Parts: sequence; structure tokens; C-alpha cells
Amino acid sequence: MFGLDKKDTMLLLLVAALTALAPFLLNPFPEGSAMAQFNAGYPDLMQRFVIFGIFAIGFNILFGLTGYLSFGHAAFLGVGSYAAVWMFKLLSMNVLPAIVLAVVMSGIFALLIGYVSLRRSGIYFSILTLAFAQMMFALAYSVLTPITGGETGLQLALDDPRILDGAVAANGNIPVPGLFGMEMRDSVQLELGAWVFTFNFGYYFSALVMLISFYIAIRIFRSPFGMMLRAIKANQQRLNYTGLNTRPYTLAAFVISGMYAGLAGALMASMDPLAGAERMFWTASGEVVLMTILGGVGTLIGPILGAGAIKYMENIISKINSDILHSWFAFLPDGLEDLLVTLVYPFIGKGWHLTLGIIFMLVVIFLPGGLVEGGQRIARLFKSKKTDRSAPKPQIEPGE
Amino acid sequence: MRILEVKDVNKRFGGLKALSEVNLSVEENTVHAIIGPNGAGKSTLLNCLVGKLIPDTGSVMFHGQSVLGRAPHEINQMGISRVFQTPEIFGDLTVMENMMIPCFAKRDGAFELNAISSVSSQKDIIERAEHVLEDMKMIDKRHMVASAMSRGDKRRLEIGMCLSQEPRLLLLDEPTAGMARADTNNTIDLLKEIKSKRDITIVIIEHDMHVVFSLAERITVLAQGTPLVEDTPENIKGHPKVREAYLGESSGH
Amino acid sequence: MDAIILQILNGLDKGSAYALIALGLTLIFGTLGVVNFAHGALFMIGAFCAVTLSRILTLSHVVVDSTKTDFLGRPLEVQVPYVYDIFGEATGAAIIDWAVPLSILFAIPVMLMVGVAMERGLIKYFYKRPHADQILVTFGLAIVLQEIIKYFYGANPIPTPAPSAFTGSFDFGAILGFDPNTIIYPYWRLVYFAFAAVIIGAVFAFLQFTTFGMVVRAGMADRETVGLLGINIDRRFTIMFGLAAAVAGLAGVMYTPINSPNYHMGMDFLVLSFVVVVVGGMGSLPGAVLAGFLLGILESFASMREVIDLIPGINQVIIYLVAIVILLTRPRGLLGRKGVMED
Amino acid sequence: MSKTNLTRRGLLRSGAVAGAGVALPTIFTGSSVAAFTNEPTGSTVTLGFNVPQTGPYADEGADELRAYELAVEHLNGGGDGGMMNTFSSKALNGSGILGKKVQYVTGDTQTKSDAARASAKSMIEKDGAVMITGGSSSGVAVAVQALCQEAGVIFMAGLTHSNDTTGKDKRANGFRHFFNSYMSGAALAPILAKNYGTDRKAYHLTADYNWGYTTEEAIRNSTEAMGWETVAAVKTPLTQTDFSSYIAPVLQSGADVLVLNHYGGNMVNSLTNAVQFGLREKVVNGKNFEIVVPLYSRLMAKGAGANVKGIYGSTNWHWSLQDEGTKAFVKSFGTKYGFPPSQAAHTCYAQALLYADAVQRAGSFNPCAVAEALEGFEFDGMGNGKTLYRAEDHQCFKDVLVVRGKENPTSEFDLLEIVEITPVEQVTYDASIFGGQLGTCNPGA
Repeated sequence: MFGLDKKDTMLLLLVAALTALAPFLLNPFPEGSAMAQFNAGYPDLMQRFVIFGIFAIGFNILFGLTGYLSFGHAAFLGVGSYAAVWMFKLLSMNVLPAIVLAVVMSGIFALLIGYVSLRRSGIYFSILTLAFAQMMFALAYSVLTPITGGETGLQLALDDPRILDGAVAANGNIPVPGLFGMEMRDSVQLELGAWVFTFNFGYYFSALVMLISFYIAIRIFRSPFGMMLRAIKANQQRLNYTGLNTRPYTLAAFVISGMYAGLAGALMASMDPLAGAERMFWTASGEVVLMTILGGVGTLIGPILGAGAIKYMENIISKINSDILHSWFAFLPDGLEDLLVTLVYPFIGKGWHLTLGIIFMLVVIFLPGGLVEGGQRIARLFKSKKTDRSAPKPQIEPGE
Repeated sequence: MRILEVKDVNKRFGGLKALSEVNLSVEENTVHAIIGPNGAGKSTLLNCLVGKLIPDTGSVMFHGQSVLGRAPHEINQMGISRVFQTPEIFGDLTVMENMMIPCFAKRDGAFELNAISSVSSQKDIIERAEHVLEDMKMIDKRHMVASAMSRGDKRRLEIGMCLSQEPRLLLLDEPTAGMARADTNNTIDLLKEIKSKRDITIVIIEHDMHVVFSLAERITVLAQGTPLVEDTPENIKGHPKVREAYLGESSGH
Repeated sequence: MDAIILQILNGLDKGSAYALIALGLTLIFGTLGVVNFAHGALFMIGAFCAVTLSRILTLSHVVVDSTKTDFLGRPLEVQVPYVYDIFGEATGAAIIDWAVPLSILFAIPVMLMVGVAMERGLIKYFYKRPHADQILVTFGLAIVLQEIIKYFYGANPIPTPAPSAFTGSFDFGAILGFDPNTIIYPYWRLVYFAFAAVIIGAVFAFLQFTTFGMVVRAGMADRETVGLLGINIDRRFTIMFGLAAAVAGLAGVMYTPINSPNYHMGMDFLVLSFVVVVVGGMGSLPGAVLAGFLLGILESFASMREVIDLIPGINQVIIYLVAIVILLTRPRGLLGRKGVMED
Repeated sequence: MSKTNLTRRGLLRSGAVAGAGVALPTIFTGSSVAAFTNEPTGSTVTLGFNVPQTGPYADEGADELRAYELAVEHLNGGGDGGMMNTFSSKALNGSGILGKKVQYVTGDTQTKSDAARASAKSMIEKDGAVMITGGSSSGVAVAVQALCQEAGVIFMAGLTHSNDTTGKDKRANGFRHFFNSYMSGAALAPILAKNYGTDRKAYHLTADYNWGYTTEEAIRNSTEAMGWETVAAVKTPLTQTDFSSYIAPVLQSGADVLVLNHYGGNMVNSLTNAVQFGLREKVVNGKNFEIVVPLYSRLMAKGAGANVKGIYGSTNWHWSLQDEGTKAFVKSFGTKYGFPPSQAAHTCYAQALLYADAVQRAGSFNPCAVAEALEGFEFDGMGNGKTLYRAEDHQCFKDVLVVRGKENPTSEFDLLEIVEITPVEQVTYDASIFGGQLGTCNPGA
């Protein structure tokens, strides 16, 4: 189906099913129960899952296939966000023109930065991309304030021109981004017994965009171009002496992944029309590296998993406070309750960074292939009961 | 007809004179060996031919066209393929994929943004790659990850990758270095077979005199960056200057 | 003219901090081939060694002063450090005043232990792993270390002043014949500069003139060969890691009076120190030192208001701009060797 | 598909109990059930406390959170009631808000506008928060304020000092109790003129972002009006840690006052560096060289240590004030936590109470009703004397404190002393001078 082989089709359908059912899957606990804290099925977080999924998928096309580690990819996300918000301000609150401009702009920036940075490889390339991104962050935060909004971020105002839409929404407020009359924040709720599920238009729009991006990524992975990119990672010298010019290949990969980042940035701005300079800071670039590695470098689905895992921690773990902890352990005798709370407290709420750091270390130490390898190991554990145990360690192939 | 013409090539690395006044011409459809003691400048010369190094002075003509100043991939597209001393293959890729890449390079040129069609739909490339693998007797290993193969198989794959491009000139840099005697003999047989099956010019740099004398039709002896003598294998064997400069030291072979 | 001399001075001082951090980073990279993102955290831990020591020195018991009241109107509880009791008030106060220099003695063993523990406990399993894995695991470690520090010391900066003998500044202008007060420089920063020069000199001398250093240098050049000679290079590398940690830690200890230490000071320096190392050339010790001073001086010049007025925002980007220009003109940095970290 | 603006989980949480066990799906359509976003229908109401828990302002955030917890305790009738007893409005009675018990959820702003919006959104969408409050920077305040406007909940700003929050970027759903750059300038200038004379040459170092710009502008305007001359103003990067290269040229410029328009870590470092350079021992133009820090906070003073001694600045509130409101708040905060509250804690506590009071008086949680109750509201007994929540820009107008670093602190919390309480008339300005449009209040649904 869709020009994919059976395995890839299955993977695509699986991801499609997961995203379509996410409002159910992410809200496994009934409202009001102690575990409801762990529910992630609310629009903002679900949107973030798929948007950062797009970002990571794109990053993986560069890093996973060619091995070029860009440490400045968040810059393109920022460019996309700024471009999208400007489009909202000047032209229309319809997200399509914003997305188009964002992808084009980030593509142009990626072309320029990639052209220069790809003259070097290895850590020198990483530092060049980092330098460009840090320059963009620093300028956006300070001297470019008239264009970027600086510290407060670029935001919509009541007196923006919005040439196509006219100025103000009916209720006297700034209109919100939408798609031909549907607003991104529109939601429908379903109450099933004690469970409540929210279906948000913005989420499903982003999810659709992510599925398309994922599909394109699969096609790229399976194409001759993708094979060339993997060949660059495997042995650039041999590729040169095989009559292939590696520079345009890496540049194309860089631009494509930059455009993915721009697309993610545009979607972020579409869900929440504000673009802040912090999303270009080096820690944001580092985050996408972590997402990709955490999920599994060079695998198709890994980056999506990694993005989900990190965003989940950032948004769920960080919100647990000592009050909630006490309510969890309330059934225990007082002394034990306090002890448990004291033990757990450093790792949650304001300590979520600590948990994040520990998880990175554990994953890198024990699961070099990321979460995907973890999944494979579990799968093998089940299989090995049927087949022989001495199966050779499988190579991590794209598409697993 | 002369396929390769090297004229008055000089190359210095700082104070070290690596090549001095090198002249070399290779006839089409011959096997030409370049021998010489360590540090004689053999590898430097080879690197000048494939675009890795640029000579300070002199010219290198391939089929009447200068290769100087061209990037390695351009020189390859002109018809020169190179086999490295340690096999350079795409270790993370499967044998089949390894073989398909030169086929793509042959068909599509140095760059082609073929990002949407799938590899498995490239029937002509698959056919061609399988054909070469069969030729190289490696078809049964096609799904293996290349880095998992033995050194001999890697060498075989690398040669196959070069041949799949149907180069007019094949450069071999010590193809049997570090190989066991049996592997060496296999490689000699392979090269002989290749030569017998098609029109191809081979330039081989080799330490192993057994290999050289089994294959070469012409031999150039390089010493201290300059060609000592060029002649047929028979004449080289008896040449006093060569014995003095080279063979005398390595007669232990 | 005086403005330029002043900024050169400034640059040398800033550069000495950059050079010290980059030196340790390069030692680890050059000897072990490990990209250590936790190096900034080592710098930070060093700084908190100074904080810890001054906390230990000011460990106090409470004396109630009934003549004063606290914010709730209760009698004021005055903290009296135990060192006052032990050494008398004058000597005790002097000891507390000199807490930062004293911390050097405290920090050396601590940092050596931290470094060795890190290498034996974690880093050694990553020698053969890809650089991306090394970066990730050390980055994770850096986060963990700084969160631990934050847990115990809070997020707010902690003032750690220099001994009062070093407060104030030295008037160079007066010596050089300029107007007074035109070229002044704080005493402590001069101390820092001298200290950095001594440490850098000591590291180079150690590598140059001791057998241990010779073996390590040989190992940096060709690890396998040295290993084949039957020399236990691993143990030496462990010691080198400890040494690099100590260098970073001492840089941190001495930095505390310049900027009050906080838990994220390591992260603040991390990106910058990597830029310094790469501009200097991965694996080149003289390169790291040279690049540290170069970037320090250029940064100082870029922060002059005459320059900012000419090119707005230049002070925001100068470091990165220089990094880009240098990497494009000199592919492997100032003094880098070929083939290091290029794939 | 029916339209709802965000969700009303607070409603659902209580409604779910009634509907439990019913297998038939009920599709909620917001407008038919609730009049505004997250209308609380059960016996509780949820407030969202969005404070920095990680990053450099984490300690400030922790203090804000303590204040909120205290406020919640007081609102629900616990503790000694704190400022509820001194507050001029007596609508609150310790039985929660409108009889509903107050609950709260917390989020981490990370002092990044993106992260702050994400956590605010999750509190609104997931936890059903009907009001968001907190934060310790203007970037975050402006970003979250815009979000709350869009979502239809009230935003009670925490620590934010930029003119923009209630100027260029003001929003109908957002309210600020904290003072701003303009007020700092207006309060500081006369004191500076009185102590340092009117013939001074000032050198500004300014954090290179919005808050820095507005602060520099405010201080420049008000000091120049007093006769000072501004020799130079140099912008410094946010990420700067070592300010030596910015401070070293100050003396060469002939300036005799250095104004540090820095906040947080920037201020701690620049002040420490400036003192290191011995600037304060210098005599320039026949006058003692002086340093001024427009915005002080106790945590910054703590970070800079002895370097703050004798340095003037302004602050929103200080625990050593002697009015009844302050004393009541310091007593209940100090009793609970063992140390006096910071100005951030005070502002957050006051904001929580002001919100609760407004709801109580309005008789509804509807943001538009609450906004109406807050607009033009005059009150006293919250620690800053008589205070007005101005209707035009939702900015509080009250006395501003000019403080000075204390020479002989008795504890680590006793670092600042009040020099002058600048009366509110002196810091009041015309609402239109900073531009921006308030828009209309948005109740969400």
C-alpha cells in the first residue's frame, strides 16, 4: 500500500492507529482517581507529542541516516515559528499559508547554514551548526526584538493587519488560528463512565501532518537517496571513490530535515500563536538529539517514541507536587508515608530534571539502541521461548 | 593506445620530496604494476591519479583529459575506479546494497535526488547488482551485513563494486596486503578471470612479487619518488638496478 | 589606547578561565578520546568545594542576643562559628576570610576522587562507544550532578568572596603613565590570571618532562602502539582523568569570588568551552590554551561600546562568529591534527 | 462538531461521579453547559500556580509557591488568616471561594515562555484551573497572560517588572500587582538626587532584552529630569556571566554613577564584578563613585552578599515594613516557614487573595465578572498602603519602596533597609503612554 512494502505499511498503519486513538490511550485512568495525574490525553500535550515527533523524525533523516550531528537544529524550528506567526499577523489566521511560508523560510535558512557547515564534518560540523543557532538565538532575543518580540516572544495583537481576515474576531478578541473556519482549539469531549476523553481539532490536524511527514520519511528511508545517505554514514570515502558527490546529498538531507523542523515550528505556532526565542537555544537543539537517541537513532519510529517520552516527563512528572505525593501514600501509616514522600520527592516536580538525567544515563548505558532496542529485546525474550536462543544479535536496521 | 599518461609529476610534503619527475604511461588493456620499496612514493602517486592529492607540478592525462584539479568523484565518473589497501566498503550496509550503490552512480551520475521511489522498484539496478554478485560468486551472501564478512570477501566485494561500474582503468593498491597465501592466490585468480573476461586496464601497486609476476604485463619500479626503470616482468627480474634497489632487500618472499 | 590595553588585560583574564576549562576538556579528549559533556559540571563541583569548605568553616552554634530581635520580634539568635571558639575571634575570622584559597587544598583530593570515580565507574565503559553515546551519557551525568548540587545548595547564587586582602583593584594606568583610574584591574582577577598561568605551565611541564607525561603523550598520539609496548596505559589514563577533573575543579574554586557560584554555572560554560576546544583544534593542548586567550580577548573587544555602536549585537555573537570563521579557514581549528573527530 | 474553547475538566471531575457506571457516552458541548472556561460546579475550585521550579529562578519560584500554599490555607480557613484579617475588603470568610474549597495545581515555567505556556495550558486543559498565577519574569508573564486571554481564564501576574506587561502587551484577562520599571524610575530618581546630587554622570549597563530596555528608559528619563547626564548605555547579553569587560571601561568614560539594569543572575554577577573593580572606593569628578540597582530582590541581594551594602534600589515590598498587613503576613509566613517572605512571595500571596476576594464580591468565577470586580478596585491592608487596581491597564498603583543594602545585617534575610516609601501619587502615570490595547475580557466558552 502507498508504495510501501508490507512491513512499512504495517508500521505506518500502526502509527496511524496509535495517533488516532491517542485520546483514549493516553487517558487510561478515570477522572478524579489518584492515577489521573498520569493521564496525558489533553490537547496541549498530545499536540506536543506529534509536533516534536515531526521535529525528531526530520532530525533523524539527517542524523540517523548520514551521521551528521547537528547541534543547532532548533534554529529552524524557531525560524518556522516566527515565519508562521508573522503570517498570522500580516495575512490570515488560516494555518496553511503560515505552514507553507514556515517550511520555505526554514528551508532557505537550512540551505545557507548547511552550505557553510557541511564544508566540515564530525564535531567541527556540530560546532558550526551550534554556532549558527546560538547566534540566531542571541540576536533574536536582543537586537532583533522588533522582528522577533525578543524576551516576550512574537505574539499577535489586536491591531495586526491580517489582510485577508480583517482585524478582530466577533467577541472583540484576537482571532485564533484555524483552518477554513475550524479553530485549532476546537474540542469535543466524550464522557464514558468515569473516563473523559477529549478530541481536539488541532491535535488531529497535527497528527495528520505528522502521519504525512512520517510517510515521507519512510519513503526517503527506502529510496535510493536514503541508501546514499546511509552510505555516507558508513563510508564517505568509498562513496567519493564510487563517483558520487557527497556534498549535495548531505545538503539535501540537511535542508529536508531543516524543513521538517520548520514545519514543526509552524505547527507549534498554529496550536499556540506565540514564538519565543528560547526555542532556538542550544538546549532545545540538544533536546531533539536526546529524543532521537533515546528513541533509537536511524530507526523510523524511534524518534517519535523519544519525543513522546521526553515531553511526557517534562509535562507530567514536573507537575507532581508534594501534596499529590501525600495523597498517593495517604493510605500508609504516617511515618511510612512521610518516608516514602521524602524518598520520591527529589525525583518529581521540581526534580524532574534529575529523573531525566538518570533516565538518559540508564538508556545510554543499557540500551544503546534506545527504546526501539528495548522493544526488540522484549520481543526477542518472547520469541526466544519458541526458537533457539543463540540467534545472532540483530543489526539495528532502519524500519525496525 | 595510451590510457594513462603521467608527465613530470612532482610532489612535496614540507621538506620531503615524495615524487620527483615521475613519468609513466599505461597502455590500454594491459596490467601494469608499480613496485618499489616502502616510502618509494607508490601510494602518493596513486593518490595523485584519483584526485586525493594534487601534484605540485606536472600533468596526469586520462584518455587525453587532464584529471588534475578534479574531485575524486569526478575522476571516478571519468572511468577510474580504485581498490584500497584495506577494503573500503559500506560496512553498515548489506552486500546487495553495497553493490547497488556503484550501479546507481553509473546510471544516475554524481548526484540524483531520487528520494521518493523505493530502492526495490529499481529493477535495472537490482538486476545489474545481482549479476555482478553472481559474477563474483557472492550472490548467496547478498543479505549479509558487509562488515560481518571475512577480509577476503570484503576485498572481493570491493573489487566487484569497482567492476560493476565498468571502469576503463582499475587501480589496485596492494590488493593482497595482509592476506593468507590461499586468499592471495584466490585474488590472483579473480583478477586473471576479470582480465580475461573484459577489456580493462589495471594498474596495480604491490609488494608481493608473486602477485606482480603472475599478473603484470609491464612493471615500473619506483625508488625514492622517481621511476627507476620500466619494462616487462622478464626484464625486470634480471635488471641489476632493480635487484640492487629493491629485490635484493625483499628476496625473502 | 588605554581602553585597548584595558580590554587586552580583560581578555587575558577571561581567556585564562576559558583556557583552564578547555585544557581539562582537551586532556580528557586527547588521552581518552572521550567527549566529556560533564566537564562543566566538574568546574561547578570545584566551585562548590569552596562553598562547602566555607560552610564547614562557618559551622556555628547559636548564641541568643537578647538586646536585638528577629523579624518576628523574638530575641535574635546570633550564629557564632566554632572556629571562633577554637582559634579566637581574630584568627577565626581570618581563617573564614581565607576560605577560598584554603579550598584549593580541600578541592584537590576531592576532585581527584571525583574524577577517578567518574572514569572507573562510568567513562571507561564508553571508550569504544560512539561519540554521540559519550555525549549523551556525560550530558545525563552533568544534569544529575547539577541537580544534586541544587538539591543541597539551592538555585540561588552563593556569594563566596575573596580574602579581604585581595579586594579592590590595582591601578596599572598610574604605572604606565596614563591618568589614574583609567586602567584598573581587580587584585583577585590578577591572582586568577597568575594561578591559571601556573596551572597551565604545570600541566605542560608534567606532560613534557616526566616519564608519566611522556607515555601519556605517546598514548595521545597512538594509543594502540603504546598499549602493545606492554605499558598499562589504562591506569595512566585514569590518573589523567583525575588530573583533568582537578584542573577543572581548581578553575572553579578560584572562580568563585569572581562570580558567585550557582548550580548551573557549569552548563553556562559548557558550550563555550567546547567552542574553545574546537577552535583550538580537538586534542591539541596548546591549541586549547591559545584559543581560550584568543576568544577571551576578542570577546572583550566586542563588548566595548564603540564596537557595539558600530555593529549592534556583535557582543552577543562574537564567540560564535570567530568559531565559524576559524573553522572555515582552518579546517581543524588553530592547531588541530588531521583525522581527529572528523567522522 | 460542536465548539468548545479548551476544556472544563473541573466540571467534569465532579460531574463524573454522578455519571459513573453509565455506559452511554455523553458528548459535552461547552456553550450549552458552562458559561465560561473551567466553571467550577462541584464543591472545589482549582487554581493554577505556575512558578519557576527549575532553572536559575527556582528559589524565587519556591518562595512564590510557599506564599500560594499559605494563601490557600488562609482562604480555606486554616492558619491565622494572615492578611485576610487586615485586608480592607471583608468579603472573604475562610470558607474557600464562594463556599468552594480551594485546591491548587502547580506547574514549572522554567522561566521560558514556551514551557510556561505549556504548563499553564496543561493546568487549564487537564486540571481545570480557573485562574493562573505566578512567574518571575516579564517574558513569561506576557506569554502566559496572552494565553490566558485566549483560553478565557484570569491571569494574576507574579513577579514581572517590565512596563510591557500592563503596557504594550496588556490583556483584559491579566492583572498585575507588582510595580514596574516606570515606577522604579519615578521613585528612585528623587532619592538619588537627594543623596548623590543633581550633577551626576551616569553609565548604564542594560540587559539586552525587553525588560532591560524599559528599565533603562525609565531610569534615564527620571534621572535626566533631575539634572543627571547619561554618559553611555551599553547592552549586555542575557547569557553573560562575567561582566568585567563591560565594567572595566566605566571609569574611563568619566561617569560617576553606574546603573545596573540587570535582574537575577545578571545582577548578582554584574554587581559583584563592579564591586571587585573597586568602583565604589573611587572618587570621580570630585565625588564618590556610586552604583545603583533599579530593581532589588532579596534573593539577588543574598546572591551578591556583602556587595550590596549601601547600594540604592527599589522594591515592591519588604518584610520590615511596619503596617498591619505586612506584620500579619510576615508573622504567618515566618511562623510557618521559619524565615521572612520575599517580595515575590508577598505579591503572589496578595494576588491570590485579591483574586479570591474579587470572585467573592462578583459572586461568580466568570472571568468577566472577576475582571469587573478588580477593575478600579481600591483596597488597603495588603502591605503597600492604599492600593488601586487601575481599570485602564490592570496595573496596581501603590507606594513604592526605595531601599538600600544594609551595612550590618543581623541575618541572611536582613539585607535591605527601607530608605523611603515613595507615595503612590509620585509614581502614577497616564495609562496611555505605553500603548497597547486591553481588548475585551474573554470568558472562554
